[in-house]
Amino acid sequence: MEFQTVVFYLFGAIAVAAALGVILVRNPVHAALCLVLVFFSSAAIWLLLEAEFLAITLVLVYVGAVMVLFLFVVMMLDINVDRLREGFWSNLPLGLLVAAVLVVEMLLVLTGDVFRQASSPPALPTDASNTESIGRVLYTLYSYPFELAAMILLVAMVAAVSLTLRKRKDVRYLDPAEQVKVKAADRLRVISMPAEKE
Amino acid sequence: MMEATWQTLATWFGPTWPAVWVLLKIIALLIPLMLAVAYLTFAERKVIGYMQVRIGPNRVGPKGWLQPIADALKLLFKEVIFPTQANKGLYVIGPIMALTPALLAWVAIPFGENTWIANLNAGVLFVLAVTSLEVYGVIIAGWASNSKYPFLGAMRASAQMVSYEVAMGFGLISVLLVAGSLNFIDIVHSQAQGRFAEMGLGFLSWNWLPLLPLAVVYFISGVAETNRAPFDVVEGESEIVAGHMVEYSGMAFALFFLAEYANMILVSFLTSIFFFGGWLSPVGFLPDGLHWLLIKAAVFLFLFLWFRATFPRFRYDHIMRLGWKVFVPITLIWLFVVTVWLLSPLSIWR
Amino acid sequence: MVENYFPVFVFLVVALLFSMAPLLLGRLLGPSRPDPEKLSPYECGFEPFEDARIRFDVRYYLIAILFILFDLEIAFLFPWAVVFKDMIAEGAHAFYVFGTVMVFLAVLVIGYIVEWKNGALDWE
Amino acid sequence: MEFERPDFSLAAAEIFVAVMALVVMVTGTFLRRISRELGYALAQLTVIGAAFITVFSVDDPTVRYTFGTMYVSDWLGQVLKLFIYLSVFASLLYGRLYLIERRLEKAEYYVLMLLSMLGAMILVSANNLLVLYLGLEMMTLALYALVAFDRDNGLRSEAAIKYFVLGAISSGLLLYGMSMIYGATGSLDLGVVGQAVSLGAGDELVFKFGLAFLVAGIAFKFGVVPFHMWVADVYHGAPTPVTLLISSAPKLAAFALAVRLLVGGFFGLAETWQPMLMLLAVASIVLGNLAAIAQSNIKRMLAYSGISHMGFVLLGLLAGVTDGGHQQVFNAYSSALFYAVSYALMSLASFGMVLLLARTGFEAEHIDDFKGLNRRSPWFAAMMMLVMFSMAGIPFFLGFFAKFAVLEAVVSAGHTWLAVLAVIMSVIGAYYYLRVVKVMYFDEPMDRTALIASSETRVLLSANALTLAVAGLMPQGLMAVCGYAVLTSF
Repeated sequence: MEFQTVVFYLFGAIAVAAALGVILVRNPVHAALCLVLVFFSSAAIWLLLEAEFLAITLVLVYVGAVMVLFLFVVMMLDINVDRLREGFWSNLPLGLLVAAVLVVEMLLVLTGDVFRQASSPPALPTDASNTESIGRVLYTLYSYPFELAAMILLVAMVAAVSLTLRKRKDVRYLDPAEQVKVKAADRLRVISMPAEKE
Repeated sequence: MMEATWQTLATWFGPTWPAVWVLLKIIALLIPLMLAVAYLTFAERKVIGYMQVRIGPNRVGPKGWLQPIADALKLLFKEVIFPTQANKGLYVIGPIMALTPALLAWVAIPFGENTWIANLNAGVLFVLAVTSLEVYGVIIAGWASNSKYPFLGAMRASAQMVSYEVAMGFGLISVLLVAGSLNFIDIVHSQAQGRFAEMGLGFLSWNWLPLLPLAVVYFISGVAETNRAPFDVVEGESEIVAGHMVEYSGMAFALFFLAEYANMILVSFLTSIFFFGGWLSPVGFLPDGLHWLLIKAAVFLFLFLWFRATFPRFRYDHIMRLGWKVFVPITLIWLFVVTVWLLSPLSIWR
Repeated sequence: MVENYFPVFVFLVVALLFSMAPLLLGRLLGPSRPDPEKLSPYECGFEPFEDARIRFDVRYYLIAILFILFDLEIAFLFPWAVVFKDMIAEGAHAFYVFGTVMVFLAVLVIGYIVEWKNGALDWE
Repeated sequence: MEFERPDFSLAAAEIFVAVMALVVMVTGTFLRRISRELGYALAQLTVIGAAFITVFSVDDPTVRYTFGTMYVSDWLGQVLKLFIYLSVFASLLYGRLYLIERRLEKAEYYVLMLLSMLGAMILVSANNLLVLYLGLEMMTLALYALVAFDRDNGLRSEAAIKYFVLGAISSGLLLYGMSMIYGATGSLDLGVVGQAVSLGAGDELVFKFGLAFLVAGIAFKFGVVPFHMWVADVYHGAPTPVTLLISSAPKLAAFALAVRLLVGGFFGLAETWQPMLMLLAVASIVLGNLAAIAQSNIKRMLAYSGISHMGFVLLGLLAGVTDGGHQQVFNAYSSALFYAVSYALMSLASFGMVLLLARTGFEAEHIDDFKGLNRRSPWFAAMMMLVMFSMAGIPFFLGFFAKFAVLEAVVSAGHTWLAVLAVIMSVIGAYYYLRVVKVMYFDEPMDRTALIASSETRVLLSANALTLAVAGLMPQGLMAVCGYAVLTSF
């Protein structure tokens, strides 16, 4: 077996195992960390597909940023895991049915012609940069979706601030800018008093 | 002679030779790196000692030179405590997650024109991604300890690291813009061009001059990223003792220590490469070479120590303010300036 | 291109081993004398009186969300930073690209300013 | 692919709305003292301005593309956009007092409103899988936030979470389907996909697999059975002005999504998606009508009735192709469009009535709250009666013609049994609409407070309800518009 194939199976196995971990592990923090592992090994698989920029961005954005938020949330919530699991058994038959249907469909499609013919993408030359290839189209041909992405980020920003920000009334907040601006004259007043005589 | 030796070795190992060769290179990187870390702790104590008119460690070995070795041995023979309430598995993974990315980032750093382990086209992106994993060590350690100080420390540290990553990222975009590449070697090359370089005054055509605000922001953000003084509220002794590392002892603690110092060295190297021409010689009549990179990095490492000896600790709200309200606007404005500069006929990066 | 990442893979393995080895060594060489006091959470000598996993200020979430947004923005700008110089040199729609990116940045800078004004970046 | 500079003027309405959203955001922050009135005024101005731009660009019925082929400007899009503007306009107007009374009127609310409208607009004129998805995300993200806008209210937060989680799953399904199709055709462009599908280029199995996911995603967005779990809870939990919006604009957007994907992209596989839609439609019409009977909360009742109405829209969509013949296409799709638009109008009026009755600390969301409305305000009781009659499909209101057109298309497509079933279920459904009329006219009022509403609200709401009756008397105008839209767009 080729070395790349070995690496593929290695990361593929890690990804699948970690994905199972996400749903099977009891502790939500462990589940979130399993998800980190899933992203990481998926990034490795993308790299094997020559998608260098996307793979590293996956790590940068999902592992480095999104999952940090996940962990923040999960770590700070005291989730009663057992209560979450109520109804697990009663929903299991339906869940298994849906899963079985999906597996059958997947098998049908994946064993079909398209995916059997598909070979791994042609190896790019050592100095090829797909960051550059992306850059050449993203801001011209794809400028419309690119700007839409900016607007969606804006929606997220507005939503996040309007839903989470609350001013606390009980804090005594010192504005550093104000503090810096203070001059000696604001704090100290030198007055001259006539000397008093007895 | 060398060639012949490699040839023989290659035939010995057969198809596994590439792996062995890479392994050799990695060892050639890791050993000096670990020594550098060890002696950086020594240098820190000495430098701060002298700055405070003390002598610093001078007992172990001649003039104290064996001090770091003694420290390492001591830590090795200390008990690794597992607190009863800790989450055992994650408690162990914490320090591993701190050190692994700190080491992994080094794989992409070039030390010279042809001296590198991996020459990645997206090297900058790779280093950025790997260093963004750094935060996991802190979070996992803080949470797994299941104790208040570590948890508080971890929350503070991660929010702080994450905030300064934004400023660093925006700063880097301008560097990439003028270099036109994500490859470290190309970035260094791009700094060897320009009017001053032709005049033999290479150091004036390095990025630090046109990107001065970014160089400053980048290095200071680097200090904040590594949670070093004066941004060390994470482990502020007087408040939360040692932050996420409170519960760790012995070798587990040593791993965090290694990671912190490896990161300091990494930040110094990156600053040298992005803004100070890497291994380029500052003046035309001296040859380029690895020594220049090392000298530049040493200067920045010295700055790290100097900061620690000089500045009082920042208050946490000031830290967040500096990151979000000072550095981000500076980098954004300079990004705009650089873009317009590039488009204008005055561009110096043609 | 993938072959460039072979050393990275090897290094990842080495770095993992290198991080685990000291822990193992420490476990082997160091003593192990557990004691309930020693193993209790550190709280400056006080008995820990409540669970360490407390709910935190919502500001930390907000910072994390803002970080995601800005990180994404940075990721979107990387390809631009790489090709922009070449595009100027080739004259290939450089001004269109400039406009596209500036609109993108403007939208987010407006978001950033509004957040600033609303106090989302204050740490009280 | 060669890049050429896009023609921005075709997307003028979108650009205008985007800029205005930013303006509302900035003025809301910097002019905080007057930001509320200003936000409201600017938001309404934006909607009206966008409507003007859209109206003035419809004189040319040819289909035009810009941004490569990512943006399509056609009559179908323009008609849907106009009704989306109307929904947002009504939501802003009817809901104003409600928001002020609950201290929810903030500049962010209007920003999110406009951004969700922008998302719907982008979705409606998308001709590219990627743009379709981005528009959908923009619209729904803003809606999630709007549902949770009253953030200290547990009911609202719960509804928002349900909406968000299920919405995210459906987006995931949709995206999965899209990626399959992209994998099979190598293109995101709907035109290219459509060609590949009808020529049979690419593996049919992959197409069908992707299609199944697309249909599931679309069904989620429509909220049809069995993907309806969120509908009642979200309608119930959301602040009523937001419910009003969710029940109208996103349904029109979902219609656009269905038409662009299924008709634009997968026309060649119509035989495959018809049975899927049939299943969904039958289940929705049956379950929606039966479940609505059991509700005592009028928002929930309207939610279930909405599910059954969406079933009718799907009936119209599936009646297009019979035995490979395309003769039915225009009738069927224009009837579906007509139904979607009529439903939006009825939904606006019905939730408008709920808003009219609500006041500080009182949601008026129970059917009992309508008791004796006739004594309190005979005029609005009459208006509500019109709305309920129209929803029930009583001749000769708008709702009747909508149902009639769809059923006609279904019958001529040869699915007589479907039409019979739909009629039976409609008759059963009429029961719960008429129950509302009954409590208004024959029950004693529980409280006798006078209705508080601004004069604009009274006028627009009355006009809205009267339209349902008048348009019912002469539905040809609206029908012609819908027919023309479908005719020129394909």
